[in-house]
Formats: sequence, C-alpha cells, structure tokens
Amino acid sequence: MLHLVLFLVFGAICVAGAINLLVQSHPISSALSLVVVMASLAVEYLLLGAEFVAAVQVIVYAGAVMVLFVFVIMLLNAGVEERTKGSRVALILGIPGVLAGGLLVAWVLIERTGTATVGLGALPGFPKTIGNLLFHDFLLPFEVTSVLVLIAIMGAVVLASRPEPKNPEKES
Amino acid sequence: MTPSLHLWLIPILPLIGAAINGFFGRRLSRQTVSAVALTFCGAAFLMGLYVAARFPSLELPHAEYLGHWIRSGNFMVNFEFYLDQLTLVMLLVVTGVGFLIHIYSVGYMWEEGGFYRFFSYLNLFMFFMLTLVLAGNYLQMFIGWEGVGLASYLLIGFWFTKDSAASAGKKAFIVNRIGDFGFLIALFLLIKHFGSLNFSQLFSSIAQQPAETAGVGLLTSIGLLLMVGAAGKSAQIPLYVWLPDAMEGPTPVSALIHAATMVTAGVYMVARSHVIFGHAPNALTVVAIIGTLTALFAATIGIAQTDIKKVLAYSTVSQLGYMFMACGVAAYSAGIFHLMTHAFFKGLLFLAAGSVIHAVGGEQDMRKMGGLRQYIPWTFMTMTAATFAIAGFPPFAGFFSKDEILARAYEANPAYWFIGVTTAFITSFYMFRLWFMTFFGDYRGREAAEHGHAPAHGHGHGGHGDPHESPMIMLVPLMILAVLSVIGGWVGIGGRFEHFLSPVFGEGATAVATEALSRSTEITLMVISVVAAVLGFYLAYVLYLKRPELPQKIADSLGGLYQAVVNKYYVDEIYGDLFVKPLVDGSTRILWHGVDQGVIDAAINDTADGARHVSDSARQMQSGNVRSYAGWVAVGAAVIIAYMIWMGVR
Amino acid sequence: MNPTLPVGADYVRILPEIVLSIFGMAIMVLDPLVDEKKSQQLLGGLGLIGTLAGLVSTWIMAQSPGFAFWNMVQVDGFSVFFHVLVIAIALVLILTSYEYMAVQQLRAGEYYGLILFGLVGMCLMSSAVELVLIFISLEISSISTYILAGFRRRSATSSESSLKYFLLGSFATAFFLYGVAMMFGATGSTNIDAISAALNSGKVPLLAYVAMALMFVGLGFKVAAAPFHIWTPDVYEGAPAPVVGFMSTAPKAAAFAVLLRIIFEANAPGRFWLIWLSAVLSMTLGNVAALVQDNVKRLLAYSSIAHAGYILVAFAAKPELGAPAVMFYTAAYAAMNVGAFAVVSHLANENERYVTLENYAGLGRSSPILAGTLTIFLISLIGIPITGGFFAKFYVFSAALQSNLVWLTIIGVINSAIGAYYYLKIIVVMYMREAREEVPVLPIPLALRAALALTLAATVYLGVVPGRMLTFVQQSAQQLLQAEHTSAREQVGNAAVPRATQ
Amino acid sequence: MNILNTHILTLVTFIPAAGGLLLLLVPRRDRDIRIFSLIVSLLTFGLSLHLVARVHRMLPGFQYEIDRAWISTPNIHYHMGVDGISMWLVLLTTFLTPLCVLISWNSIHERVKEFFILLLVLETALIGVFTSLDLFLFYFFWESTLIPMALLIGIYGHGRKVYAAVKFFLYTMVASVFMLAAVIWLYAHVGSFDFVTIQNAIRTGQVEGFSTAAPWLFIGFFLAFAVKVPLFPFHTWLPDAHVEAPTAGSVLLAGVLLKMGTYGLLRFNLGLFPEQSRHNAPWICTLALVGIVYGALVAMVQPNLKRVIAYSSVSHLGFVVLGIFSFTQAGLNGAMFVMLAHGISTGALFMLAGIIFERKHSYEIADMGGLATPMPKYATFFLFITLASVGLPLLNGFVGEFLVLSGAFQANPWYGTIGATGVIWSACYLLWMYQRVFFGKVTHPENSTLADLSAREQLALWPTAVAALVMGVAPLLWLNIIDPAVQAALTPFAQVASKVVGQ
Amino acid sequence: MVPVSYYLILSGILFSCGVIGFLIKRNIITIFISIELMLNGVNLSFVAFAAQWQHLSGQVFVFFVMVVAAAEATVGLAIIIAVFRTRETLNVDHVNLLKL
Repeated sequence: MLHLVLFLVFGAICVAGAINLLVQSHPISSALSLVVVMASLAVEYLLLGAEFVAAVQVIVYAGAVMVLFVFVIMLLNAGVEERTKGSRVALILGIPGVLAGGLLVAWVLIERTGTATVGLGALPGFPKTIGNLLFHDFLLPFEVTSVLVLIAIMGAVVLASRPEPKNPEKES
Repeated sequence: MTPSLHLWLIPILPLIGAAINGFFGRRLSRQTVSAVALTFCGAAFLMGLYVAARFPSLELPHAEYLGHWIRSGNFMVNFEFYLDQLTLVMLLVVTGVGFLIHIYSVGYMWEEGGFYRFFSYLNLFMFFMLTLVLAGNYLQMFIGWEGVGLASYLLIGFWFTKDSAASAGKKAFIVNRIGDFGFLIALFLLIKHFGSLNFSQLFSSIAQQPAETAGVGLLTSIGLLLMVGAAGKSAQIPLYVWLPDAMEGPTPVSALIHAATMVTAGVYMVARSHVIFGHAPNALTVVAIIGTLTALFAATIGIAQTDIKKVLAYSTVSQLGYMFMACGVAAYSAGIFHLMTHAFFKGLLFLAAGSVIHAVGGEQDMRKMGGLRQYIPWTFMTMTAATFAIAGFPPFAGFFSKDEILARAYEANPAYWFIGVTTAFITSFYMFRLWFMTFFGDYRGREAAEHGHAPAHGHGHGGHGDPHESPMIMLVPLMILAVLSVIGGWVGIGGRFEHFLSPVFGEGATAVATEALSRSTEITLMVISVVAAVLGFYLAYVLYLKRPELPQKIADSLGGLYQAVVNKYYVDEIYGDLFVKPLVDGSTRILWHGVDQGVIDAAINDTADGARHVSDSARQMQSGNVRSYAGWVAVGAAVIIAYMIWMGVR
Repeated sequence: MNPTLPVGADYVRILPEIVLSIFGMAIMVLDPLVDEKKSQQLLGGLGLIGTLAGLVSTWIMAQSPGFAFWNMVQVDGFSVFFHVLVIAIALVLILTSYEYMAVQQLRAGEYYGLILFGLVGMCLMSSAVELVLIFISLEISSISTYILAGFRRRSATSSESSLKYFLLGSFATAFFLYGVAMMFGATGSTNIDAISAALNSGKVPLLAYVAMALMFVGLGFKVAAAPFHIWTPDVYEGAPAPVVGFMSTAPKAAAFAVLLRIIFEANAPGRFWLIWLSAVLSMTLGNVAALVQDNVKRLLAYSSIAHAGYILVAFAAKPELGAPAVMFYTAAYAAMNVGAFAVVSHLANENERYVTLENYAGLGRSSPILAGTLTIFLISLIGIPITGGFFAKFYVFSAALQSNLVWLTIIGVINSAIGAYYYLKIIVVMYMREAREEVPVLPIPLALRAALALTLAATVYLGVVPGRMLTFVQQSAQQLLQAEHTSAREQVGNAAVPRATQ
Repeated sequence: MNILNTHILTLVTFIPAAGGLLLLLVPRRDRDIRIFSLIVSLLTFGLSLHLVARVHRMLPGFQYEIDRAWISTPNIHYHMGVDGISMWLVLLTTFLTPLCVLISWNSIHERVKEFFILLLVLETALIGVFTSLDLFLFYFFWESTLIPMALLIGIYGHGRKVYAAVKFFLYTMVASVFMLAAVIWLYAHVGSFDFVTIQNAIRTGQVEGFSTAAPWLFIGFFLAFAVKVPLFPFHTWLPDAHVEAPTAGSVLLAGVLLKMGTYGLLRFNLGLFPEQSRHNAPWICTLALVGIVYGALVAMVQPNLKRVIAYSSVSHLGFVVLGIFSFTQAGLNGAMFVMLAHGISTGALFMLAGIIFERKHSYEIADMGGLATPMPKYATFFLFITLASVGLPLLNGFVGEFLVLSGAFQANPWYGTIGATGVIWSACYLLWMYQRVFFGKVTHPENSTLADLSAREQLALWPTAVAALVMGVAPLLWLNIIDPAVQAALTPFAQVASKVVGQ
Repeated sequence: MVPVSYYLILSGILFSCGVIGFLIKRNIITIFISIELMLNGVNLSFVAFAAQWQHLSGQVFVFFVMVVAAAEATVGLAIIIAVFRTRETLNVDHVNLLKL
C-alpha cells in the first residue's frame, strides 16, 4: 500500500515535471523541470530496489549532466522561446502519431503485463552486485564506454573551439 | 531434251549494255554510247531471231534453268526461262520494236544532256522486260514486272529538273506498286495453296482443279488479284491514271514503254495465267468488264485532249482495254494479236509524234500545229499509216486484230461488242482529229513562237523557224514500223496467228469459237466496225477540216460535260482528294502530330513531367525543419507499432 | 563457472578494436605535439597505418573464431566480413581526406582520431551479440559521425547538418533503446541468442512485437530506410564530402549487420510486411526524390536511401538467401559509393563550392580520368553488368525471386530503372554539356589516386569475378544463421540472481 | 584450325575493344587514330569471315562454341557460340563498323580518340550480344551497348543531342530491367544462366512454377526487345536518337542495334517460351502490322531526311517482327533476311544522309532540292540504296520482305495482306523523299556548288551497294545457312511449320 | 505490491512527453532536454523490467544509458554551441539552410 502511495505521489510529481517541461517557455525552466523529473524518478528506482542506479541518477545525471545544460543555457544567453510556426507536420501528423502510438503501447503494457506485480525493493541492485556484473559480465561494454567518453571529449574540443584555425581556443 | 538455247543471254545482253553505259558512259562519246546500246539491244534482237529460227526444232514449252534464287524450307524459286509460242511473240515484239526505238532514240536524244544515262536506262528496261517475258515462274516475272516499273520511273523522270516529270515518274511507280500489291497477294495465295510459283508445276496442278463457276473461290481470288496487278501495269480502270502523266518522259520512252511493250505486260501476264483464269470464269468476266469500260472511258477522254501525246496516251489506255476485253472473253490469242499490232502502230504513232514534236521545236499542243504535211512528209506518211491502222481501216494491221476481238466479244456478250464498236468509232474520230489538226490546215505554230514561247524542256532544237524533217536515223525506224503497221495484221488472216498460239491457249477453245459464229454474222460485224471507223473519219474531217469553228460551239453547248471530258473526268482530282490528301494530311495531323507526338511522346514526356512533379512533392517532405522530421519519425513509428501490434494480436 | 578474468583469446577476439583504439589515442596524444603543417601528413599517415593494422589484426582475429568476454562478442565469418568492410572503407576515407582536409584547411588530428574511434564502434556492432554492447557501440559510431558531419566548422551548413543528425539521431536512439527495454521486458534477456531462444520457443509475447517495431525505428533510422530516411539528404548535403562517403557506407554497413543479427538470427516476428513496405518506400522515395536534384551530394544522398531500400528487399527474402545478398550488397555499395564521394570531394574544392551538377559540366573534357572513374561508379550504381552494383542488385533480386517475392522484385527493378535517370544525368552533364563557368580541377594527389584505384578495383572486381566474395558471404551467412543451433551456450552469466517467475 | 575455331568468337568479339584500349595509348594524332581504328575494324571483319568460311552449313545447332566457367556463384559461364542466325548478325556488325570508321573520317573533329574508342567498344558490345549463349553474358553485352551509344549520341550528336541520348538510354534501360527480372527468375529457378541448359530445362518441364510464371517472363523479355526493335508504340525514341546522332552512330543504331531486339525475340522469346509466343502472336503481329503501316505513313510526312529513314526503320522492323511471329519457315527466314538487308540499306542511307550533312549541316528536306544536278554520283548511290530499301526485286530488300509476307500470309492471310501494303507505302515515302531531295531545280543557290562524293565516301558506300545487289541476286548464300538454324528454332512449332510450308 | 505495468505506463508517459517536447519545442536546448526526458522514461522501463524478471542486467543497462546520455550531452551541447556561433539563433525553425 505504502509502495503504491509512494509510487503514485512521485509518479505524479514526475508527470507534472514532464508536463511543466513542455509548457515552460524558458529553457532554464525546462531544464529545472527535468531535474525535478529525475529526482522523483530516483525515488521510483529506490522503490524498485535499484539503489545504485538511484544514486547515480541523482549524482551524475541530475547533478552533473543537468548542470552542463544549465551552464550552456547561460553561456548562450538563451532567452524565452519564440513561438515560430516552422512545422505543420510536427503538429498535424506528429502529435496525433505520438498519442496514437503511446496509447497503443500503453494498451499493450496493461493488457500483457497487467498481472505481474513487484514488491517494494523487488530487485535489490546493491552497488556490489552491480559492480560484480559491471566488471565481469559487462566488462567489455564498460571498457568500451571509455572510447565513447574519449570521443565525446574530442568532439567537444573540435566543435566548441573557435573555428579560426590560427588561434585555437579550446573550451569545455 | 532439247539443247540449251542460252535464253539467259537475251535479257543479260541489254543489262551488260546498261552497265557499261551506266558506269562509263559519262566518259564515253555519244557515238560510243549509242554503239554500245544498239549493239547489245540488237544482239538481243538477233538472239530472238535465232530462237525463232530454232523454234520448229524445239520441244515446247522449252524451259531452261539457270540457278536457285530463293529457298526457304521446301519452297524454292529458281532463275529459269520458259519459252513457248506466246513467249516468242512477245520476245520478237519487244526486241524488235525495242531495237527500232533504240535506233530512233539515237537521233531524237542526240542533243540531250544525260545521253548515256538515257541509253543505260533504256537498256535496263530491255533487260527487265525480257526477264518478264522469258520468266519461268511468277516471281521471276515479278522481277521484270517491278523492274520495268523502275525503268519506267527512271525514264519518265529523265528530265528530273522538271517537277512535273519527277512527279509523273513517282506517280507511275507508286500506282504500279498498288497493282504489284495485288500481284504479290496472288503469289502468296499460290504459294500457300500450291507451294510453287513455277509455271509448269503450277499450271499442271491447277489444271486438275475443278473450275470455280460460282462465287469467289481460291482461283477466282487469285485471278482477281492478278488482274489488280495487270490493271496497274497496263493502266486499266481504276489504276490508269499514271499513264497519261507518263508522257512527261522523252517521246521514245512513251513509244517503247508506255505504248509498245511495258504496258502490255499486264495483258501478257493475264494471257500467261490463262489456266488460272480458265478455272475462274467469274474473274474472267471482271477482266472483260474492266477492259471494256476502260476502252470506252479512255477513248472519250481522248476526244478532248489537245496535247498530241496525251491523245495517244489515252488511246493507248483504250487499246489496252480492248486487249483485256479479249482476254476477258478468253480470246487470248486475239488479245495477243492486238498487242502485237498495237505495238507496231502505237509505237509508230508515238515515234511519229516525236518526230512532229521534234520538228516544231518541242511543241506538243496540237492547236499550235497544223499543215505540217508539207514540212515533214515522211513523218506524215508514216503517221498516216499508223492512224489508219489504229482506226481499223482494212487492210491495215489494226483492222484484223480489232475485228478479231470484236467478233469474239460479240460471241461472248453483244454488250461488249457494242461498247467495243462505239469505242472504235470514237477512236477513229479522235485519231483523225489528231491527224487533221496536225498535218492539215495552216501551220499555227509561228505566232506562238513569236509570243516568246520557249520549249518546255530545253530540247536544244530551238523553237524558231519552220518545222523541219527529222534525220534519217529517226525516219528509218518510222518507215519500218509503218510497213509493219500495214502488213503486220496479215499474219492473222485465216486464223493463222491463232493457230500458232493454240498450243499455248488450247486448240479446242478457238476451234469451237470460230464455228460458233456463222460466216455471215462475222462479215456483218466486220462491216459494222469498218463503218464505225469511216464515220469517225468523216466526223473528224467535218469538224476539224471543213468547219473548224464547230468544235468550239459543240464544246460550248455541252458545257459541263465537255469540261469534265477535258479535265479527264476529274479523276486525278478525285483521287487526290479521296486518297492522297487525306493520307498526307492524316499522316501529318493524326498520326505524326496526333498519335506520335500527341499521344505516345506526350505520354512519355508527361510521365517524365509527372515524375518530376512527384519528385518535387516527394522533396517537400524534406522541409529542412527538424521538428517536421521528428514528426515523420514519430508517425512512422506509430504506424509500425500499430502494424506490429496487429501482427502480434492476430 | 566463468573465469573471473578475461583470457588471451578474449583479447584476440577484439584485437582490431584494441588496435584501432590505440592508434586513435596515439593520434590524440600526438595532435597537440606536432605543428599544423606536419600534423596533416603525420596524423593522417598514422591513421592510415592504424587502419592497415586494423586489417591485419582482423586477420589475426579471424583465426580464432568464437565468443569472448562472456558471450559479449562473437567472432565468426560474419563479423570478420564487416570488420574488413568498415576498416577498408575507413582506409579509403583516410586516403581521400588527406587532400580534402588540406584544401578545406581543417584541423586534422581529431578528425583521424574520430574516424578510428568510430571504427571501434562499428566493428563492435558487427561482432556484438549483446544488446548492451550493441547499444554502446552504436552510440560510439553515431556520436563520432555526428562530430565528423560538423567538421567544417566555418560552414553554417556543416554545423546545421551536424545538429540535425545529432538531434534526430538521438531521438531515434531513444526509440531503439525503448525497443531494447521492451525486448528485455518481453524475454528477460539482452543477449541476442537468449532472445532468439525465447522468441523461438512457443508463443511470441506481444511486447516483443512492440519491441521489434521500436528497434526497427532506431535501426531503420541508422540505415536511412523509409520512413526514417528524412534526415539523410540534409545531413549528407552539409557534411564534408569524404565523410558522407564514409557515413553512407560504414556505419550503415554496421547497422545492417546489427539488423541482420536481430532480424535473422533472432528471427524477428511479424517482420515481413514491415520490411516489404519499408523497402518499397525507401526505393521509391529515394529514387523519385533524386530525380530533380542538382546538388550532387544531395542526389547521392537520395540514392543512398534507394540503395537502402534495395538492401531491405533482401531482408524480406528467406534468411539463407537474404543474408548473403545483404552482405554482398553492402560491400559493393561501399566500393562504388565511397569511390563516387572520393571524386566528389576532390572536385568540391575549397569550402565545397563545386558540388552542383552545373559544376560537373565539361568534366569529361577537363579531367577525363576523374570523369571516367566517376562514370564507372555511377554505372555500378545504376547496376549495369560487370560492375559490383550489378551483382549486388542481381543477388538481392535473385534472393527475392527465389523467395517468391515477385512484386517486390518488379518494384525493385522498375526503381532501378528510374534510378538510372539521375545517375545518367551526371554522366550526361560530364560529357555532353559544356562548362558555363570555369571550374578549377586540382591535380589528383597520390593518395586520392590510390583511393580511386582501390575503390575502382573493388567495384570491377566484384563485378567481374564476384565468385569468391559470394562464396565467402554465403558461408558467413550460414554461420550466422546456424549460430543458434550450434551453440549450446550457457546463459549470460549474471546467474548470481535467481530468475523470478512471473 | 581447331584452336582458331574455338577462339574465333572470343577474338572477333574482343578485338575491337582491345583495339579501343590500345587506342588509349595512341597519341592524339587524329590521322593515326583513324587509320588505327580502320585497321582494327577491318581486322575484325577479316576474322569474322572465318566464321562463314568454316561454318558447317547444314548443322542447325551452335557452332564455334566456347564454354568456360567464369563465376561459380552465380553459375555464370563464358559461353559463346553462333548459329546461322547470329552468325550473320555478327558479320553485319563487323561489316558496318569499318564503313562507320570511314564515314566518320572527316566529320568528327573533336575528341576524335574518344569517338573511335567508343565506336570500337560499341562494336564489341554488339558482337557480344549476338555471340553470347549465357544469359548473363548476353545481358551484360546488351546493357553495355547502351553507354557507348548514348555517349556517341550525346557527345558527337547535334541539336537536342542530350535529350535524345537520355531518351534513348532511359527507354531501353527501363525496358531491359524487365528482362533482367525475367533472367533472374530463370536463374533462380533453373540455377544456370546457360541458354541451352535453360531451354532444355524448360522443354523437359523441369522448371518449377514455370507455367504460371511463363506469361510474365515472356512479357519481361518481350518488353526489352520490343523497345529495342522498336515496335509500335515503343518507337518514339528512335527518330529522336537518329536525328541527333552522328552518322556512325545512326548507322550502327539502325544497322545493328535494332536487330538486337528482333534477334532477342527470335532467340529468347521463341526459343524459351514457344507456347507463350504462340499465345501472344496475334497481338504482337497486330502491333507489327500497325508499325509497318504507321511507320510508313509517318515517315511519308517527315520534313527531315533522317526522320524519314528513322520511321522507315520502324516500318521495316515491323516486317521482321511479323515474320518472326508468323512461326513459318518462310517468315523466319524472311525476318532474318530483312534484318540483314535493312542493316545494309538503312546503314547506307544514314551514311548518305551523313554525307549531305557534312556539306550542308542540315537534314531538313526543305533545305535541299535538285541535288541530282550538282551531285550526280551521290544521287545515283542514293537512288540505288533507296530502291534496295523500297524492296525492288534483285536488290536485298525484296527477298526478305517477300519471304516475310509470304510466311505471314501462310499464318494468316490478313497479316500478309495488310503487311503487303507496306510495299506501297515504302514506295510512297521513299520516292517522295527522293524527289524532294534530288529532283527539280536547285532551289537553294548555295546547293549548286556542293561537291560530289569523294573517293573515301565512295569507298564507304560501294561495299553497301555491292552487298545490296549480291544479297538480292544470290540470297541463297545467306539463306542456306540461315535456313537450318531457323528450322531448329521452329522445332517447337513443328506442326505449324510442316502444315504451312512446302508441299 | 504494485503492478509492473504502473511503472511501465509511467515510463511510457515520460517517453511520450519527451517525444511531444521534441515536436513542439523551438529552442534547441529544450529539444535536447526532451530527448533526455525520453531516455529517463526508458530507464524507468529498464528498472521496472529488471524487477519483474529479477534480472540485474536491466539496472546495468540503465547505468550505461546514463553514461551514453552524458557523452551525448557533451557532444550535443558542443554542437549547439557551434550552431549558435554560425547562426546566432537557438530556434530550430530557423536552422533550415539544408532542405528539399
């Protein structure tokens, strides 16, 4: 029961944050809404027992990544969104498409997985167990992510540096 | 087995002459050119005489085989030569008259440009004509058949810088081709049903077939189709239109091709195919009707023509009609007989007319002649012989052959005879009209010349001064032909000619025929035809010598009818409006611009344009807006999800 | 019980990836140390050596087929094939870029590094049998291409291209990821073999269908299959020309490899009409939209959509026929398209000024060699015999016909006829139009000559004697398809946690 | 001699292309290039004469066969061979190419080297089409003809040359993909590209699903060939292509390229799908007849010399198709003969048109008129060839047309009858055209000084004229070899054939 | 005990919100934020399925997704900066030089 209540409360916050993300016109507000979503999601993870993931979610995702967003928003001095009408397709086709697709998926999810339930902390994902997996079974993906990170660094260097080849200033 | 006569040499000799003159003539002198042409043509004539001399010793029909031509599966066509009495008559007429006309041409064409070309063509014509005559199968005959058409095309268009000549040549060829079309279909029928085109094989297998008395059976169809071919070549209704135009060619050409030889090929072909026609009486009737109608029809047009050669041309058409009438009533030998005498006198008429034209500096309009008999007496005399011959005065050649035909026509159906006699009267009338207008009265050419009249086609004679007699080289052939026009008919007296040909056409038919007609009837008919000729003569005398103002009055009183006759019943115009114009316009507007460009190409181009439009609209998807792109992805995803769910639920 | 540490064989089986990463890092380290002028040659050379070393190590890797890293990767003919393919493409790309980078005055270091790192991802994609690894390597390859697309930083179009590619790519990745999640939800596993086993035993859960749909969205996006192709023209137009040649072939080939594994090895349920429709749409939209293009890069972008469509035709065929056809096609397409883009990038000149059809007018006269080579590539793209393109199409359609896909084949051949038009247009312009403005054609440097020679040789080789290649791909496909039967493999080793029953 | 017999086809096929490649190395001295290509093409012609010299006349099957495995998967063989049908087409090609070289001697000034390379490559492709017995090889050569031809038109043509080249390419390309689909189907179900193998498999009924697929396969092949022929209504590419093409291109296009279509119909449609051929013959014959009449009528009113000749090709090729689909010995023999005759005479006509174009830079008939006066030799050649084309007996056009029509007539009297009207039409349009060009007075003063034929031009024309005459007088030289091959081709139709020809 | 489907529905809602955000937001950064929202939705699914199947690889997957998201964010934001440099705008509707 507690489980359900907690799920519902934080789920509601989550959805509210998501919707707020959509309706806010300033990027900063959207970014902060996303932080709200992330935080409440972390709670949901905890409810499911995924402690490590919840921690990473808060520390890395909401903490570090979102800071980067906010930083860039500030850097670029992004203001309130203009309400340009650039795309009819997105409105006329896209939105109905998303709704239809979403409803269909929802139907499938309810219909086919409806009976299965999970208890509070159903699958405890302790850092140690996760670590065991990460450095054994998932060793290769883990190592490979280093390449990914390298690429990300190089990309940031390449793209965000000033284009003039004469005085390369590297930011990021 | 009779020894080989090397019949193939007869056509080949003129061909060699044609080749020599064709390839090298440009660099040879006129003397050499004419020597070459005459030699090879004469050699052919000599060969013909040689064949005639050997004739009694031959086993007839005599066939010679040279080699295969076409083979496809079991079907085979050879180069082969076929000699029988009919061939011999044709051979002698063609080579003999041809040779004379060659001689004449040397004089007539002496000052023309393209002298070598002319003789090359003339020899070429001889080659094809002899091939036609000597052919041992229908396809080889067809070689000659088409070949003479070609030679005729070349010779009519000899003065090619003149548009009318060029057009006339083309017209001749095309109209002939229409006839050839019928001929070809007939050949296909023969191939399909008899598997061969060889005369001996074909005729022997057809002879075993029962005659088709009713309806249009196989043989009747073949006969009718052959008649289409013959009508084309021999200028019968409805395909006669090319022949009058063919007078654009040099006069010797008109004499040789369009009077004496080529145009009779149709008659020859029908006679050659008598076995087929014999089994197809209905086809034969058609031949007779066409012949009769043509004879009358052309003769009426002849009345009102003023161009001397045009008159002769229509008279040729008319005379050819007689020949077909003869064939149509199964009197083949009579037809061939008339063919022969016609070759003499009509050849002569043309040559003489040529001499007249030559004399007056290229003028062909009879209204500008007159009184020429004192200027060109030799021409006048020979022409007189020919005129009397064609009019059917005894004892000239024409009398015998025409009389024979009329008698046989009467026997078959008096209607034919009646039209025939009427035609004879008209013929006599317009021929004497020509005679009087040209040779009697006063010379009317001078005023014309003074009015700055220039000869139509740079004869080079110069149109000025008094008419003058032609050189000897032209007159000698005239004289020979004149003699033949007088005595040529005598070979037919007492059915000798018929008897000679009877192995070909069958003795029985002729024997029955002669007996069927009583002696008195025969004489009555003869008298009537002579009277008709005399009446014609008299009428012409009255109208064109005694009362020269009368014709105009009559013409005025006849009004539209006269105009119709003068304008040849507007047949050319009708054909033009009925066939040529619709064809050209239809091809241009409907087929080319309409179907080709308007439908097919337009469809292709529209497809291309359509593709471009589709392409453009397909490109509209690429609006450049990321959100739209995401919209497409979302929709695509939704559709795929829906599909997959459906697949899963199913 | 699994060994606790990876053994030597494990490393051998990812040797190319290791080698490429090392070279990538070496370039990265050296980049700041050498000066601008030398960096081009030195780092490019290093990259070249890296790819060559990659090829050699692939050969070494091929000697020890099998699984590595606890069923994370599988080395078999199939993965070797794609390893060689993508590394070879990169090799040609580096050869082409040599001159291009100098002409465009771009910094070289990161460029070559990114290529090598990207290769690591693409190589792994072809050998990975675990969705986690596939996802990560997919991201590696994608992110490196996002960056490469925006490499002409001074150009607005290049950064726009990069942005669009990035946004839409991430968007599509999210779908793919969602699909993976669903698949995990449906089968309880992220290992392809396990998934395959789960799907092939008994009734397929509905969730798996949704998962397939979502994964197809992600992968379809990567291979530019309709209706997820729309990013292609914009991105290709803006990205640097050699990179376009690269990203239209190598990541695509890798994505096709993944698609092959997922669709054929896992025997994806209910896929037939999905692929059928996608193939038809891709071919038709690609070809039709290309008809009126006059930007050559964009034109080739549309053409690449169409070619993705042809490849998808093979996906609709029976697996044993379709898989080799796909492999052959990707190889042939790589040869001709990389070659074509090599020519395009050479002609593009500074700031990619000369990329419209108009600029190609009179090329037949001003540079017969370039025009001739491009003609051969285009002929191959049309699919005229004795070029690789012909056999590629032939094989695909033959597979389709043997699977009784008559209509798909007919639509395919009609499309290849439509396609002939716009390729021909380029040929026509090169030979039959006179240049209206003077387009400078630079002398062809040695590296580019080598690149052209290689691609040309490959194109013709695949067209004249495709036999060995065909045999090879058939065998590899065989291995791929028989994998599930031969491997009585243990489950992914997270056995520490007991499996719950629902 | 045995060695030569096995390799003669390879030699004949590839010597021109090899020559073309060598030409790449020859320095850009136009004269040397011309002489070199003349030598190569003459050499090819000489070698191809070996085919005739050593042929077994009565053998119906393929001769000079060479069959080597080329690619194992798919099972492609380098399989070549000729029979009485294809041998002559090979010869026609090798015969016309030296003439093309001669006729292009002065008319090509720019990019001479490329021109002759293209020409020689084209020759190889054309010969290859006729010698291939492997469907893949055939398709390869088939498609290979497109590119050099399109380039010849597009680079060396005039007027709307690009449009014409693209139209030509696309028309034939679009059509031939259907053939490709059919070929692939056959391969997919027989497992071989080999013509003989496939034919045997079909005849013995070993091909799974053949009966349902056959109508579509037939259509697939048919479309590709019909466009090439070109059969009405697929013909509109032809006039455009011809008018804009350079002379040599037109000569090869009309002379040989079109025959690829009819050859294909004969070899593949009849050879592989006899039942379908029978079944579809009525409407195909109807199209052929429409083509005969329609082509002729449209030709009649064309204002452009080359367009007249182009449409006349539509008409003439209609005869060929009619003959082929009459399934009679005579029809097929005739069809073959028309192909050869048309190759010679239309080739010559295009050469003649090219000669006048070199002097006047126009093909418009209105710009001519009275040309017989300044150019008598030219007029004579033109007339001779025109007459050959009209189908005058003793010239080459007649024999074929006669046989075709008689064969068609045996199959169905209406076919023969309607077809025979072509005899009239051809006279109409050709003679009218001839009249407008050559007869009458010289209407344009500048025409009165036109030069007559040069020695080189005569050298190019004489062979065609001689060939036209020899073919007309002694068609047996050709028919003797064609006949058994045609008989073999007709075996599936044996019952019809025996019923029709030859008591 | 909460049905798994609740979690899944929540994840679906988040994902859909992300998609809608991509479609309706004009600011590039906000669009990117929407993508992050989608990834978060997916992550919830992983965790929920992991709980359902009692299979930890789902949670590990989430870990990797986060790493990837971080890398993506780095690169993405760098790209946005590059675009902003050449265009001086962050409105995605204005970034449409490349089209048709």
